[in-house]
Amino acid sequence: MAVSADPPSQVQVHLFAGLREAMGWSEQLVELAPAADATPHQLWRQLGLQPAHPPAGVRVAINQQFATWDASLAAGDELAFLPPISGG
Amino acid sequence: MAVSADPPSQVQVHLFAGLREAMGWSEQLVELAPAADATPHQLWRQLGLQPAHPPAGVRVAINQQFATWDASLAAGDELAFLPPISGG
Amino acid sequence: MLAIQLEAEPFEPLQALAEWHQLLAAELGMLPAAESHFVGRVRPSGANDSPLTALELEHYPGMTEACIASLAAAAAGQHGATAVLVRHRIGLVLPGDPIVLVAIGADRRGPAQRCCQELLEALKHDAPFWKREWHADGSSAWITGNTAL
Amino acid sequence: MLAIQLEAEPFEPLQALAEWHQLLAAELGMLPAAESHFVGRVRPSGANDSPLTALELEHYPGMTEACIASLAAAAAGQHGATAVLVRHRIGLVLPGDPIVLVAIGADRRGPAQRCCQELLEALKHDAPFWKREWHADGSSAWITGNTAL
Repeated sequence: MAVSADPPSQVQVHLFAGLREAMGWSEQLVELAPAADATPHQLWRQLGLQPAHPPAGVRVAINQQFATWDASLAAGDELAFLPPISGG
Repeated sequence: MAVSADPPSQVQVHLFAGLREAMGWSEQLVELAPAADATPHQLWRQLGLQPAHPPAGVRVAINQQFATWDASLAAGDELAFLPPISGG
Repeated sequence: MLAIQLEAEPFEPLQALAEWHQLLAAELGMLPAAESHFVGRVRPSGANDSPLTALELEHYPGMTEACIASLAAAAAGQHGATAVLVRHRIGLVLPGDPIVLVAIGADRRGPAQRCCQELLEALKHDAPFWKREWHADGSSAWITGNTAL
Repeated sequence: MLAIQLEAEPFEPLQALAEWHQLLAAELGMLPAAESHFVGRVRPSGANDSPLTALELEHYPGMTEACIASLAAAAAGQHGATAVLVRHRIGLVLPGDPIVLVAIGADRRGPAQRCCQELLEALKHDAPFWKREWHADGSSAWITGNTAL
């Protein structure tokens, strides 16, 4: 069918610092569930990231820009979960 | 007489910057009037410094410490009139 | 004028400032009337006063640089600063070694100082860096907040 | 630790900071975790936008040095700063040349920055310095206030 020839809807997910270490991986190509309205929040659950409800200090970036937890993800996006920042 | 053998009551007066230039001198040994209660304010008048009433921005130092216009001067003191400061 | 650099190796803040001065003199013809600098170095002890062997700085390649550039441009614009320099370490940094250098050039002291202060806070809170403290016994801990102001 | 110096000749702020670092490293064994610097230079034009050929700085020998030392000690004490450096020009200073360098070492960024800012304001308002602007036509004028913050 024509539909099966479509490229899979994938998102590249990055974890950093304590979150990366707790989960044991730093990046993953994740298949978006077809017809699902994918958001960072939904992917956090889909990937089984802990704790199940993302802690207040954790931020989200889509394509290397800060984004909200309910932003819409599109195929090919780069999504990152950023634990509490401590620079400078 | 014993009194005439006393050392004269002198104060060293310093002027700076615009005040020095306006008056045409930078330091002077000034004789304190005997029995006068000498103060910076009184010396400003005695020296004929201009304007007759010292402007708000001008400050006074006695022995290189900021002082008030009505502080008591003693023989040997170093008195300075400091026009508005602009350092740094 | 923004000059931003992540440093994977130890850097000398005064050397970085000297290079920045050369750049400024070449671009502006003259150094700015007011300059404010901040240098931050690794403390010898960590969050719970235990001695540190090193501080590790993780970042998000690409996003961190872009983020610093955008924070720097925003701070410069807001305060009317002429020039901004940011050098920030990544990787393992030893106690006493510089982590961050922020320098601002402006025409007046107030904007230079305020811009320097605000950009430093912005870097601490809004640029993706993560610090991990390493201890003598080989243990380590990620820091989840900033040091007190 | 106070390091204060009046400079009758041009000085290089980064060189002065390098010497200060050597002194700090020798005295404290390690450089402070937070350092805030300010450098002020002569602007190319004066109070009424006319080009300057030079700025002249007059001071009160003895009192000026003592005054800076006491302002520096007070600021350091108030903010808990570890180290203070002040270098201040006297005499004729050319456009673009440094007039003042203030550097503060402290354990935290807030005290370092606040101490640097407050000491600079104190120097501007409470240390006996007087500035005279010299113009190309040989005329000059004493400045009776500070530049805007």
